Formats: sequence, C-alpha cells, structure tokens
Amino acid sequence: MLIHEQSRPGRRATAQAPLTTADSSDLPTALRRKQRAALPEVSELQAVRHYTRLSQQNFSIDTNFYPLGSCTMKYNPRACNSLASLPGFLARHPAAPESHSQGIMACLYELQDMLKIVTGMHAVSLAPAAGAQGELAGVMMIRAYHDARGDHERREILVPDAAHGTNPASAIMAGFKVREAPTGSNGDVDIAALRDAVGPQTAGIMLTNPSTVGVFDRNIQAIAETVHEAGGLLYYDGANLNAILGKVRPGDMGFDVIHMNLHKTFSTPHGGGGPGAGPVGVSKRLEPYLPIPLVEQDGDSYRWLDEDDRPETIGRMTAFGGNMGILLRAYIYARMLGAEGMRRVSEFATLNANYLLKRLQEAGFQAAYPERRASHEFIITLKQEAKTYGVNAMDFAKRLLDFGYHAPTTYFPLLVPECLLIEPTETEPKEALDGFVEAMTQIRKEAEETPEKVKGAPYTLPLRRLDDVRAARQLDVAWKPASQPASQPTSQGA
Amino acid sequence: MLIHEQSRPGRRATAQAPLTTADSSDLPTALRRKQRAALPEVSELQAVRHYTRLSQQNFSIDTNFYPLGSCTMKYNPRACNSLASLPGFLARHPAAPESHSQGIMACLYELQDMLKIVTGMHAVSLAPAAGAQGELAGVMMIRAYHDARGDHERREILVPDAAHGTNPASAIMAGFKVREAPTGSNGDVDIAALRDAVGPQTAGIMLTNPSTVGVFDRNIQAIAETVHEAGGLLYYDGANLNAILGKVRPGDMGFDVIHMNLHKTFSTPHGGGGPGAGPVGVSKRLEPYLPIPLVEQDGDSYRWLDEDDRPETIGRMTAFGGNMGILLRAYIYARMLGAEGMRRVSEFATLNANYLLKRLQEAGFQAAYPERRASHEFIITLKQEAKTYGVNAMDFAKRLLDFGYHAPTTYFPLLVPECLLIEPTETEPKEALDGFVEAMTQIRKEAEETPEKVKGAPYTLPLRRLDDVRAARQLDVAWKPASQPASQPTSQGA
Amino acid sequence: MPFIPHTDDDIAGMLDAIGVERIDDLFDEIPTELRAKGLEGIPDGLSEMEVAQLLQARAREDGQALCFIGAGAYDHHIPAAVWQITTRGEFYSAYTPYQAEASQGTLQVLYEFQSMMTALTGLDVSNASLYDGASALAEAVLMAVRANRKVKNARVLMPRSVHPFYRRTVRSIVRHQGIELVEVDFDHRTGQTRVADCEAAGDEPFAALVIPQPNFFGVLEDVDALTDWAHARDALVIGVVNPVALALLSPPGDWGSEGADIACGEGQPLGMPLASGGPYLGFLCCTQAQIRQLPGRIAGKTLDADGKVGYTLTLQAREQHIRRSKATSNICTNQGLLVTAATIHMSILGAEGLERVAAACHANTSRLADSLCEINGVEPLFDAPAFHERALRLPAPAANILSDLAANDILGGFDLGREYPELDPALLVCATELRTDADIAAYREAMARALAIADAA
Amino acid sequence: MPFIPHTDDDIAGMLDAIGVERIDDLFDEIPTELRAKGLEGIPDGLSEMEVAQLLQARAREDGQALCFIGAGAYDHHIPAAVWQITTRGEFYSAYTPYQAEASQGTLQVLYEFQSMMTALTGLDVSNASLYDGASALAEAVLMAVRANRKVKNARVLMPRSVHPFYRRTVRSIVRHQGIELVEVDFDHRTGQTRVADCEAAGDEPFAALVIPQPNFFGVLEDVDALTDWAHARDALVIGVVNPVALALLSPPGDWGSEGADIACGEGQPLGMPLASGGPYLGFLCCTQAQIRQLPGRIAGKTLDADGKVGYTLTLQAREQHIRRSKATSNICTNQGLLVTAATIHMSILGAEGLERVAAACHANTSRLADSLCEINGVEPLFDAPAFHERALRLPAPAANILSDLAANDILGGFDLGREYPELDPALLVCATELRTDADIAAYREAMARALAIADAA
Ligand SMILES: Cc1ncc(COP(=O)(O)O)c(C=O)c1O
Ligand SMILES: Cc1ncc(COP(=O)(O)O)c(C=O)c1O
Repeated sequence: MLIHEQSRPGRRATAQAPLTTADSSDLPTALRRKQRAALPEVSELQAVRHYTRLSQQNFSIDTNFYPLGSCTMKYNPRACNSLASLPGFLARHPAAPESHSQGIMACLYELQDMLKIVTGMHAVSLAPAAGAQGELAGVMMIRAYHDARGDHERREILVPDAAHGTNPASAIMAGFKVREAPTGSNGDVDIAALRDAVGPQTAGIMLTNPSTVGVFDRNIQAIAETVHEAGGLLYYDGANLNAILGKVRPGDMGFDVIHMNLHKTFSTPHGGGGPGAGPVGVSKRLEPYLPIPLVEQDGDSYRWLDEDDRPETIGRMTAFGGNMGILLRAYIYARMLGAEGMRRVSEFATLNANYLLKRLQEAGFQAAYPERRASHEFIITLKQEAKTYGVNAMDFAKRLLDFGYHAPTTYFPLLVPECLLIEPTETEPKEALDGFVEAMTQIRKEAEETPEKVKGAPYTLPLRRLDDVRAARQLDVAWKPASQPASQPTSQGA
Repeated sequence: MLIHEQSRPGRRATAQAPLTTADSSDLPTALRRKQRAALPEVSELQAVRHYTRLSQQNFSIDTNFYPLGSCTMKYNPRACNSLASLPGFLARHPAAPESHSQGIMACLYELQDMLKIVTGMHAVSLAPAAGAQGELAGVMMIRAYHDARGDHERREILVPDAAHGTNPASAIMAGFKVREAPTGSNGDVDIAALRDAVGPQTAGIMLTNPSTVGVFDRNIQAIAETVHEAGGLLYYDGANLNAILGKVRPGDMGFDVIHMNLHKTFSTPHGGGGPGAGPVGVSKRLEPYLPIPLVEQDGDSYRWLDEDDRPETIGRMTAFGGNMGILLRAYIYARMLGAEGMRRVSEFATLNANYLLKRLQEAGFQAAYPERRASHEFIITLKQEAKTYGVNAMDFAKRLLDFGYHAPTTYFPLLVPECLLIEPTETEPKEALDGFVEAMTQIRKEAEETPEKVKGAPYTLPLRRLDDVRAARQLDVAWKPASQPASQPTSQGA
Repeated sequence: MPFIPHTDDDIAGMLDAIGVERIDDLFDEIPTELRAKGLEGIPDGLSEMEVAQLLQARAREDGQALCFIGAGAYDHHIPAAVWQITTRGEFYSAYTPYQAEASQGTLQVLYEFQSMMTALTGLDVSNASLYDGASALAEAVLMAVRANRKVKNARVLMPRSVHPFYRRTVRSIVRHQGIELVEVDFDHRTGQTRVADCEAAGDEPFAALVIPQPNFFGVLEDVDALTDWAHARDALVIGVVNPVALALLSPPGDWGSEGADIACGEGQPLGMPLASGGPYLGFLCCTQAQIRQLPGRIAGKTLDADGKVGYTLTLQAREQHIRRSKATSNICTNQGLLVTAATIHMSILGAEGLERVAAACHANTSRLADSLCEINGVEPLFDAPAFHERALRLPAPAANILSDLAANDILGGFDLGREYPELDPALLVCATELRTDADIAAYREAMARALAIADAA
Repeated sequence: MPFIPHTDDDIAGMLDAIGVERIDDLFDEIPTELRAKGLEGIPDGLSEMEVAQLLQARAREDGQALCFIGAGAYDHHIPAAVWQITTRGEFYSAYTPYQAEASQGTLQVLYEFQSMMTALTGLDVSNASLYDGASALAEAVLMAVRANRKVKNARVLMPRSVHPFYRRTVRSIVRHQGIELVEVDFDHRTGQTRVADCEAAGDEPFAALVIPQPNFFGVLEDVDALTDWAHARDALVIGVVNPVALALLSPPGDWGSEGADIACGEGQPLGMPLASGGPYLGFLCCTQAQIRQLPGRIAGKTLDADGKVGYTLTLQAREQHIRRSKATSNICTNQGLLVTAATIHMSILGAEGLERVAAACHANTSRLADSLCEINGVEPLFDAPAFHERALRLPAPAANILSDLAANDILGGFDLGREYPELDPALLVCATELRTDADIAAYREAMARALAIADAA
C-alpha cells in the first residue's frame, strides 16, 4: 500500500511542523498556491511503520550476499556513517567561511592526497558527484587539453564495446563522437583493430583495466603507446579500482585522467541508487582543467581554489562542490584501511573472485574467459544452459533471489551472451562463496529437471516476477488523487 | 543460525580492537585467564548482517499493531531517541561533578516536577529502574513509614487477585505477607470482602485504577477510606496511567504512593524487554523515605540529594541513580506533549479502546465486563469459543500473528478464563482497529469451519508454533563449543 | 584485518582450490614493470576508535556557528525519524534496484517520491533524482533543447537572477553541446526578471526560458507573465523552484495559462542537512509530453506474475546502460538515499507541515531583514515581494562585515558583491524556522557592532 | 495533535459507534469530584524542533570533559555498528518476547547473550539481564541465601572492597528479608580482602561470600584462596566481576578448586555509553545446580511444530507473572535493549578484541598512575597488582583538587575519602583505551598545577 493510500484528510499526528502558522499574507495572491499539494496526511507512526516495513523488502549488503558485478557491493563500515554524521559536519553550510571549515577541509585535502597516491596521478579533484559525472569531467578535460593546443579536430573518443554505458554517454555529453573498439576473444582489447582506429581525429580512449569482462588487459602498455602516439589521451574508468588497489596504478599504466567511484572501492554506501562520489585524477598536463573547487594547503591552514585560482578549469559540476558527506565517508574508510589495508582489499577481492570462479567451473559452469585470471570479478556464460534447458541468465538471477542471494549483473557486458558478471568482493567470507556455488548448482539441477520452476522464480519474496513490459506500456509513474481533492485553500497567514 | 555457528578461529575482520596488544604481563599468572572465552569470531559484516536479519524477525511497534494489554505499546517518538543520545548526554560519567551536570539535572528536575503534577503527589524520585523496582521502593516506603511510627505489626499487604504479578512479588521482597483482595463480578474490588480483610495487620493495599481488568474502580474513595481507617496506606500501580493522564490523579483518589512506568505512559521504548524507568511519587508523609538520588533546585543551579540530605531514605535502588537515558526520553516526550497533549493521550487511548471493544462486541465477541466502560484497555473472553470450537485464547493469539497483528495479552488477569487483554493505545489510527476486528472475525470463522487451522497457527512467520514444554524439559540455555576448543592461550602482553 | 574475514585456513584452502601458491600469483597477468612498488605517503591504518577521535576533533573545529546563510541551502529542522529510517541497512546498503523483486522497498519509495514531487510541482511526471539542483538545471536545459521540436536552435534564456552557482554549473555541463546560454538581466530596482529584460535578448527564437521562483535574491518573479511570454514564442519554460517554497507558492504546473513544461531544483530543504553542500538531491519534473526526454531513473507501477501490484524501473531505453551513446544523459548512480530521506520527510510533514515551515521561514527572514534595517545604513536592496531570502544594502564592505560576524560565530549571509559587482556592498540573508528571536537579536547586535567598527575605521 | 492520528471524521464515527456524544463521556465512571481540573504547571507542548533546540543547549551545557573516572562505569570505544543496529525499530520498539514466534530476533539475541556471558564467566547459565550491576548483586545475595541448603542462616560476608554503591544498593534491597550483611575489612597496605579479614567475621556459618574481582580499588583479590576458604565452610561464592576484565582475568567458574557458584556484575563496559549511569545492564550467571533460583528472564532453545530450531522464554515458573508472590524476584521489565547492544558488541570484538581493550585500559591506567606519581606527594595507595583502576594518595584535600581539575574540564577521578574516610585524601583514577598519551599528559600537568596551588594556599 502506498503512503498516499493511508492518507486521511486532516490527519497530521506529528510534532514536526511549527505549532503556529506564521503570517505570510504579504505574499501576492497571484503567486500563491491555490490548492494544497496532494502530499500524504499520515501520523508519524504510520510513516515510520510504512518505511520500516518497506525497507524490509529490500535486499542489501547488510542482509544479503550481493555479488553484483561492476558494482563492488562490499561492507559499508558503520563508522563511516556515524562519523560523517557528527553534528559539526552536518551543520556546516556550504558557503561557510574558511575560518569555520578547516576541519572538513583537512579531511578533503588528505583525501585528495591519498587518491593521488593510490592512482599514481598528479592531482585530484573531488568535485564530481558520481562516476558518470567524473567521466564527463574527465572527457571534458581531454577536450579542454586539445582545444587549448588548438587541436580542434580531435573529436572522437574510442570506447571498447564492453565498456559501461556511461562511457559513451559521457563522451557524447562532452561533444565527442564515439567509436567502438572491439574486445578480442581473450578478453583484451583487440590491438590490431585499435591501431586501425586511431588517427588525427582521436581525442582519447576510455578504458577500465581490469576491464568490465573481468580480466586485466595485458597489452595496456601497447594500448597506451598506440593512443599516445596518435595524439590521444587515455581515460581510466576507475569503477574497477577495487581489483588493483595498491597493486598497480593507472598513472603508471599511462593513463592521463581517471575517475574513481568512491561508492565502490572506498565503500561508501550505494543507498539504493546513490549518492556516490566520482573524484577525478589527472596527469600534470591536465591539472589546469580540473573541476573546482579544490582544497589547497596554505601553511597551517587550508583554502579553497575556485575559478579565480584556476582560470582554465572546466568549471563547477554541482552547485556546492560535490557530495561532501560521501567524501567524508571515503576518507574515514581510507584512514581505517591505511596502506596495508588498501593492498589487502585488492588481494582478497581477487582471491574471492578467483576462488568463486574456480568453484563454479568445477561445478560445470562455463567461464567467458576460461584461460584468464579473474580480476575482482569474472563472467560466466549460461548460453549452454539457455540452449539446453531454455533457462536463461535472467531466470538464474531471479531464482538466486529465492536462495537469499542477490543476483549477479546480468546481460552486461553485452558482448558475452547470457552472461552473469560476478563480483564477490573482499568482505565476504568463504562460506558465502561456497553457499553461492551450492545455490547455483542446485538451480542448474532444477533447470535440468524442472525448468519451469526456475523460469517462474522468484517464489519466496514479497512479490513474484514483475512485468516490466506492462510497466513501460501502461505507464504509471506517479500516484494521483482519485478525484482531484476538494480544493483546500492554503492558509492565508492567519 | 547462531552467531557462534558462524565463528571461525582466527577470524576478526573488524577495525575495532586496538591495533596492538598492550603489555599486561604484570598481571599475576595465577589470576589470569587460562583459555580464551568462547566468544564468536566473526567479521563486522557478519555481525551486522546477522543482527540486522534477526531484527527483521521481530514484531514491533515500528512494524506492527501491537495491542498488548497492560503494556501500552504506543509509538516511541524517534526524537526521544536521538535527543537523549546527544553526545553531551552520552558522554557524561555518572560521577561527574555537579558543575558538569547542570544540563541533565535541569531535565531531571523538571521531569520530577511534571510527574508530581500529573499524579497529584507531593514528591517524586526518579531512581527506580522499572515498574517492579518502583513497586519495591513504594512498599519499602510504606514499611519505613509504619516502622518509623513504631507500628511494627503492620506486615500484611492487600493485593487484588487481578493484580499484576509484580505486586505480590514486590510486597514479599519488602518483607510483607500478601493477602488477596477479591474482584467483584462487575470488575470493581469487592468492598465487603475488603472491609473484612483490613485490620491492625494491614500495612497497605496495592491497586491500579483503572485496574488490570480494564475498568475504573468506582469505589475508589470507599476503598481509600476503608484502608486508611484501618491504618494502612494505598499504593498505586501506575502501569495504567495512560488511561487517566490529565483526567484524574492518583493523589486525588487518596493514594499515598505510586510508581509510574515511563516505558508505558511516557512512551519510552520497550526494547524487547526493557530498559524501563519506574519513578515513585509520594504524599507528604512518605517524602523522607524516597529513594535517592533526587535533584533539588538551589537558586540558579541544581544539586543532588543523597543519603546525607535524606537520612531516612530507603536508599539506593541501583548503583548510579536509575535509567537516566530513559528518563531523558520521557522528559522529551512530556515536553512535546505539554498539558494539552497529555490530556489527549488518555482521551484517545480511551476512545480507541471503547471503539475497539464495541466493534468486537458487535462482531460477536464477549466482553468480560460488558456493562462497563473500557478504560484504555479491556478484556474479552473466548471461553465460548474454546468450549464450542476447541480453539482457545492462545490459538487466537497465534493466528493473529499471521494477520500481522501482535497478539493481545493472553491469560492475564488470571481470573477471567480464556481472556485477551486488549490495549490499542492512542497512537493507532482507526484503520488499524478496524483491521484487527476483521482479523478477529475471520479467525472466529476459521475456528468454526476449520479449527485445526487456527490451532496450528502461526504459518507465515519464520517459525511455526514453538514447543515451550520441550524448552523447559530439555533445558538448553547457552551455546557451548562442540568440544571445548583447543586451548588458546591469551596473549601474555607480547 | 579490518573488514576482511579470511582466516589463515580459508586462505590456504582457497589458494589450493585455485591452484596457486600465494595471493600475489593471482596478479601475474599484470606486467611486472607495472606492479606498484608501494603506497608511500598513505598513512598506516587506524582503528575505528582512533579515526573517531580524529574526526570528532575535526568536526568540533568547524564549530556550530549561528547560520544566516541561505543561498540555495537551508538549515531546516529534520524530524528525527527521517534519518533513523533512511540509514537502516536495507536502504543504506542496497544498490540501484535492478532486481525489482528484491528491491521493492527502494522502488516503492522512488514511486512515492515521484508522486510527491509531481504534487508539489503540479507537473505530470518526475524522475527519481539527479545529483543536485544545479546539475538538474543543466539536464533540464539539455532536455528542453532536445524536446522543443518547434524551435530548432539551441538558445536558452538564462536570467541572471538564477543562482550564480547554478549558472556556472550549467555552463560547465552543457558547453560542448552547442547550446547558447543567453543571459537576461534583472531590474535593479525590484530584483525581478521582467519580460522587457527577456525581450532584450533579441528576436531570434529560443528553445527555452529558465524562470527561478523565488529567484536567487529571494525575490518573487512574475512567473505567469514570463511563462506566457515564452510560450507565445514557442519556447519551453523551465522553472527552478524551492520545494519548501512550493508549499505556499504557485506550482510550475500552474504558471501562466499553460503551465511550465519542466521544473527542477534542489531537494535539500526536504530533509537533508546542510552538510557542506552535499549529498543533496536534484529533482526534475515535466509534462507527460516530455517523459521520453527525461533523464535519470523512473520507477513505474506494474503487476507481478500473480497480479499483485509492484514497482520496477521503467522506460530504461532512455538510459545509458541500455542506450549507451544515445541515452538522454550519462547519469547512472544518482541520489537514491536522499530520495528516501525526502520521501519520509514529506510524508511526516505533509502539505500543511511544509506550509507552516515555509511560512515560518518567510516570517523569520522578514523579521531579520526588518531588524537589520533598523541599523543605520542597512536597507533593503530591492523593492518587491520576496520569500525566504532578503538582499540588503550595506554601508560598508560586506567581506569585512562577514568576517567580523564570523569571528563572533555568526555566519551573516552571502556576499552578493562577489557574484554581482554592481550590487556591492550587499548581503543576502536568510533565517529559517530554526532561527529564534534571540538568534535574530544576536545577529542584529553583532551587525551593529561590526558596522560601528567599520564606521570608526 | 502530536502522535494522535484521529481526524475529526474518525472521532465522530467512533463516538457514534460507541454511542456517546463526546470523548469525555467515556470517563463517566470516574466520580465527578475526582476529575482533575487541570494540569497547572505543565508547560505547553513544544514542537520537536523546539525540544531539540532545548535539549541541544542542555547537552552542550554538560560539555565533554576529559574523563578519568572509572568507579564502576567505563568510557570505552563502542563500535558504530552496535547502536545503529540496536536502535533499529524492530529491536527498539518490541516488547518482552512473550509471543515467541513473533519475537525470534529478540529471543535469539537473549540466547546468544546468555551464551557469551557463560563463556566469559565460566559458569553454566546466565539470565537475560537485571537492572544493573548493583541490583544484580542484591539478587545474587538473595539467590545465594535461597540456594544454600547446607547453611540455614542468612549471613552474607560482604567485603568493604566491593563498590560502595553496590553495597548500599544491596542493603536497600535485601534489608527486609532477614539477611545479615557482614562487612569484611580489607588490608590497608594492599587493598586486598584477605582470608584473615574474612575470618574476623566470626565463626558462625554464613550462606555466601562476595568476592569482587577486580575490587573497587582496582586491586586484584586472591580469588582462589577466598573461594576455597568459603567453600570449605559450605558457603556459596558470589563473584562480582567486570566483563571486560574477564577477557584477561580468570573467570569465576575457574576460581579455587570448584569455581565460584554465582557471578554478577555490570555489563556497561560491553557497549553502553556512560550516559549518566544508565540504562546499563546487570548480569547474573550461576552453576547449573542453581538455575531454578536464578531470577529474571531466561531464553531457551526449542523446536517448532516443523522441527525447526527456535527460541522461547523458559523456566517461567520462577517468575512473578506465573508464580506471583512465590517468584524468585519481582523483576519484570529488565534491560533487553542493552542486552542487544552488549551481544552485538561482543560479537564484533570477540574474545581477542576484548582482551586488547582490557590490556589497553590496564596499560593506560598504569601509565596514568605512574605519571601522576611523578608529582611530589602523589603515591600509590596500595601495594598489590591492580587492574583498570588505581588508588592514589594525595598530598592535599581530594575535593579541592577535583574541583580545580573540573574547572579545567578534567574529571580527575573518584574521591575515595567520601566512602572510605580512613583513606582520605585519596583518589581512584582510571584511563580507558580512549585516553591518549596527550590526555594523560594534560591530566598530569593540570594535577601538578592544582597541587601547586593547594600547596601555596
Ligand atoms: C564500469 C563502470 N563505469 C562507470 C560507472 C558509472 O558510475 P556511477 O554509477 O557512479 O555514475 C559504473 C557504475 O555503475 C561502472 O560499473
Ligand atoms: C499492571 C502492571 N504493574 C506492574 C508492572 C511491572 O512493571 P515493569 O515491567 O516496568 O517492572 C507491569 C508491567 O509489566 C504492569 O503491567
């Protein structure tokens, strides 16, 4: 039941609103609202009960193993939440003067610094609000670089076919054309095809390494050389940083610009779809273009750098400098890990992925790249199962929910048919991985014996399988009052 | 699965313990632990996931209508939790000097004051940690009073047969004998029997009014007179204060001493079995005996009163003066309500109870006291249903769980056969009451048509009906390691 | 090992199963010369206790000054229930609800949020959030240009009375898509954007007009006239609105004779703490006609296999993960948790509660402005009805006054001269429902002192 | 109406259904002359916002001084996860788990808590909490007297080295049950309770001996000798223990040749904030033989109708709601939410984590004591191994020194002379793992200054 359906006119059992209605009669009538907005009228208890019960209908890290590939669903330490929510941090206005901001600025400055070190980049801006915004900032900096050199013909960005959808979309937003770079059958970028693709039109290439097919591209140096020689720059999609933290640095691989999804590698919560944070790091030649604001250390204190300090900046990505609360959480996480802890992240993420891959292979599942090491994630393809039993990747995914496991990413990357992209992360114990293998094995047995059962899943959740087609065809994206309610005049300041 | 069963030796994936083990080698070996305690070794994620999932297996106010009679399960405002948890309050050591305690002492002082006003008593102590401890303090004060007067023969406390079990148990702890006072067939105390029962041995009587049968004893003045004339004192069990808040005051009814369950009327959380707070209020003649500490206003500041200030005090009930965090929550709640809000509490609690009673009666259920008004709660008896369908009160209770309603209190008070004591509280909307009536009606229909179905309930919860007899017969009250684990020496300060 | 649950036995068993000797072997596809030698400069790990001590000290450092700055971020009371529920693990640690059956909590919240935002804005549909108000405006601009089939050029009229940071953000984001942002000046007497100012932008057609309500100065625009004027020129109208103000003000859907086409803004006033500027929540609503141009997630109602009502992400063909380079936007991760907070916040307050909050802010800000204007030399900058913020002319350099006030732990407002040199010295002030009479008196006193000092100097 | 959801329509409909005209009619069984006329003196209701402002001001008033007081309440680090989970509505707002099927969360937590407490104390069974450590000791005394079948008299030996507030509480609670509490002095050189001190209590049999470990002074008692001595006299042994200290110290179940019979104490160090003294958590464990004398709730394992494992309250025949006047105690509501916190706390820290915390407290307190004893005139009061607390002799009146320190926002310890005049002037100090070297240095400096002033005066 929607909260709106629990609403009753005149109900407002909360202690929240000011007890009296202040005078607002000076507001011109013509500009006033004529009828109250149809927001729910419920008691505080009803709201609490409603949203508490709704929350229970979610899978989440805090309740389930969640091996969603490319998403790095690992434990979000609770300390990050409580410390980022200290009153001093919550109360600070974004336009507070630097005199009242040194505490948070110290955190931000140190975070910039740590991100520089782990990525091997020359400078970092924390401004972008998520990975995709980091990408946009990144490709805009590439554009600014070429433009500043008068190199106006470089209007094409290469993007591997396996890349995340945000990569081409971001390139387009920055005014580029997108050209696909094919993935070879071994999972690495097809170098020959790449050589053919680069040219004077090449502004750059967007890669993630390990790539979204879950392998580390062994030719990365050759790729970098190829692109650089053609006059292009290399963009690193840092969504997969969890695989290499402390092991290999994008800067050392030859990348010129990188974004990081702090809501992945640095374990800030995903929140059911954000907020995230997508800081960007750059090599020296791109530094002038970094989005603002930046934090600079100035003797004993910190100060903001803005347009005045950075006249070539690509500018501001949001009104107030980014998702500060998320940056704080990432900072707290990074301080708890330290250098040693960061290295362990990638080591154990990789150990878990390779172990799980191996166990699934032993159980008869087919790896997309059986000759390769898994990075922090890997792909299995169910095309065999789909063909033999008529049970596809989506069916497996839905049936997994019945076992209490969130499904892996399905049908991404698109180039592998019936694929599951599986990322266990380092915070899951071996028992969780073993349990997952058991469930997958069981489902395959079901697919063989009673395929309809798998195709009808899920069964144990609050709802059975949902009809996506209906949702799109019979669009209903907002509750509307049955009959526009009888006009309730808003208070006229009485 | 128990958290212990998820434990693996050597697992400790938390950032919690100090990173190094400090030296403790100076502790004498003979006094040291020889073997580590068998506490679980799990990761922080495992603990978070385990307890989050466990929590989801509870019914609670925040998720369910919970009409548990005598327990006043109403909305616990979230503000009470967050404000009582302000760092300044959480950090204060109980032995902090008064100079560092004026903030909380102001709250406690005002709470004492408000409780005096709402109960009509002369003075209040916040010390008792729960209702039962308040009762103990109360009867101890009665004893101290008689003892101070040299009235050493008064060793008997009268307790109605319908009283809560804590009443007789508390009287016994204070060294009294307990004599039952019978309830008349109309729900009021049997006055004639009472008159016969009082005498020079009478120290006092423990009553709650409205009583635990859910009616207001109309003879309260006659009772008071009878007991007072016999030289006894009147104790008011304030568990039912929610029924009369702002409507009638125990002090005005003639009571000499009262405890209040702040975790009922003042909406502090029940927490799955506490903590509560059971302040006591007294008439003037009992004031010297109040348990300490008390807060006194002294000009512009507040000071503690302890044994030195109150030489006749019955003393200390806990080491540090009570459940302060709960007292703060009650204070916050009281301030949000104000006088008007308090009156509304009893009005709407009573409205809800009488409405629900009426609707249930219309649906064919039998009230225990059909001629009487319900107070904030009422009793229905299912003896008819038990006889006709073989489906008893417990079966109804269990089946209600399947409908998402917590069961009312069953088999209490004992004098009404197959009873359900139902207390909807004022914070539930009419829809919740109507839904409950529907569920009850449906269950009665099931009892008639398919009694086995009701007797087998519940079906939709994580577990079916639990075997209490087995629990008591094959006692297992603590997990023990399968084999005492191989001796793990504790660190010797290295 | 913080957060890593592997025991020595686990590690040995797992390596054995994989068939390697040590974990490092798993990285053997990385060219040796690339392997990072170390993380010099990254400090050693700290226990949670140590980090807590550090962060507590830092948070204390920033103090809790008395805040009279608004300028797009408002210090409202947030019911305690909002974040206690929002941070429940099931909301906090869930991903975007791709598996609808395992995400009904989040999905229903999104649907309810969309319902509430359409109710507030008076438009047909809402997305499920963008990063913040400024980036939402950028998306609105892009969307309007795409959506306007009648006007083929990509000119967008952007009043200077729109929040300057919003204008900068829009400029950053849309600059490479051939869009021309045409600045429209405001009337320096009233602070309003007049139709005449718009007309000064020239005769060329334009795809959209942006209308802020209230505008950055808190001044109320004549939204009806502006809307009708733009519509008469085949342009779309984008309203930039404050959702709390909408409890009292005419919703974009009611502007002019046809209503605005798009509304966007900052959701922060709906239950988000100031928190240095984020995470906040951008919202974007539009008419049914434009829904396929709307960027971002949208939750829709549907049925499950048993015919029960449920919710799922819909119209995904607009999005990057399906459409890639042809998507309406690159947005992926958005502000889901803030949407949850906003939804709970709105359901607890209801329309009447929001209305009371809005009225209290309005009254407090008026009282503050009146009180400051009692001081010699301080006077209202504009002569027009205003809401929520007030622009004041100062008799001394604003920067000095502000730093004087800050030294007394009063954040006195936003220095208008920094963004509008022609208005210097001037201050934009705001007093939400949280500012008491005593706070206002304290500000007035501190201001009087600061001005006296400035005067003496 | 805060928290009351009734609309005017609801009220009218409900009154109509009941058949009365107004709500007040429902109170017509209350004699008119008793109806309260009003609630004069109760202030008007405040909005949540206003109450928040008030409480924030009050909490600020109490500051956050640097705390070196222990004396039974310890300032430990609490993992952030503990209270974020404990305050989830399903734990926070549930009742005592009477309906087991609807309360498996709470019941399993209780069972796990009992398991952890038996592991820590080395005893067989644990209840599911009492109010606090002091009232738990009172219940332990009552229980021992009931349980001891061999000794019929009700004498209990109570060392003066037991926390003075615990002794007072025990006295209050048991005074009317014919129990004689016999005080046993301690050795003024070592601070320990010696067997010889116990023997001074006379030859009469006694039902139980209470042994604190560590004792109030932080001094470690010779628990083995005391336990064997008491057992040789047919008395039961009650250990009063600190659960964090138990991570390092021999558990009561191992004391002497047979082990203590009962252990009780304060659970506060297991995840509860200082919070002015409560709510904390009393625990009580005993041997299997005594289980039927154990007061309070006990959760037990059982099976459901399908044979699945579940948990339920058991042995309820001990309790007041079944046994009424014959119950083992009157306790009903206990400290369930704190049990939840403690259980989560222990599962996050584990035995090794608790051990490290204990060792850190021990080392910090030693460092603090050593550091203070560098100051002229400050010296250790006792010559014996100690844990967690240290008693120091001062060269000046403790009260003056403490208030001097407090003026510098340092809470310097517990004034021993108040409870033990013969020790005056002396201080009991404690530095938990949260006190840094800088904190200790700050204390030392402040103490030196305070003593210099006292000396000069
Ligand atoms: C590989 C990859 N790149 C980019 C992104 C986009 O990041 P965000 O969702 O933070 O915008 C994601 C995340 O979904 C991703 O997995
Ligand atoms: C009528 C009555 N009296 C006394 C008590 C005991 O109060 P507490 O549980 O707080 O000890 C209760 C509560 O259970 C009760 O309902």
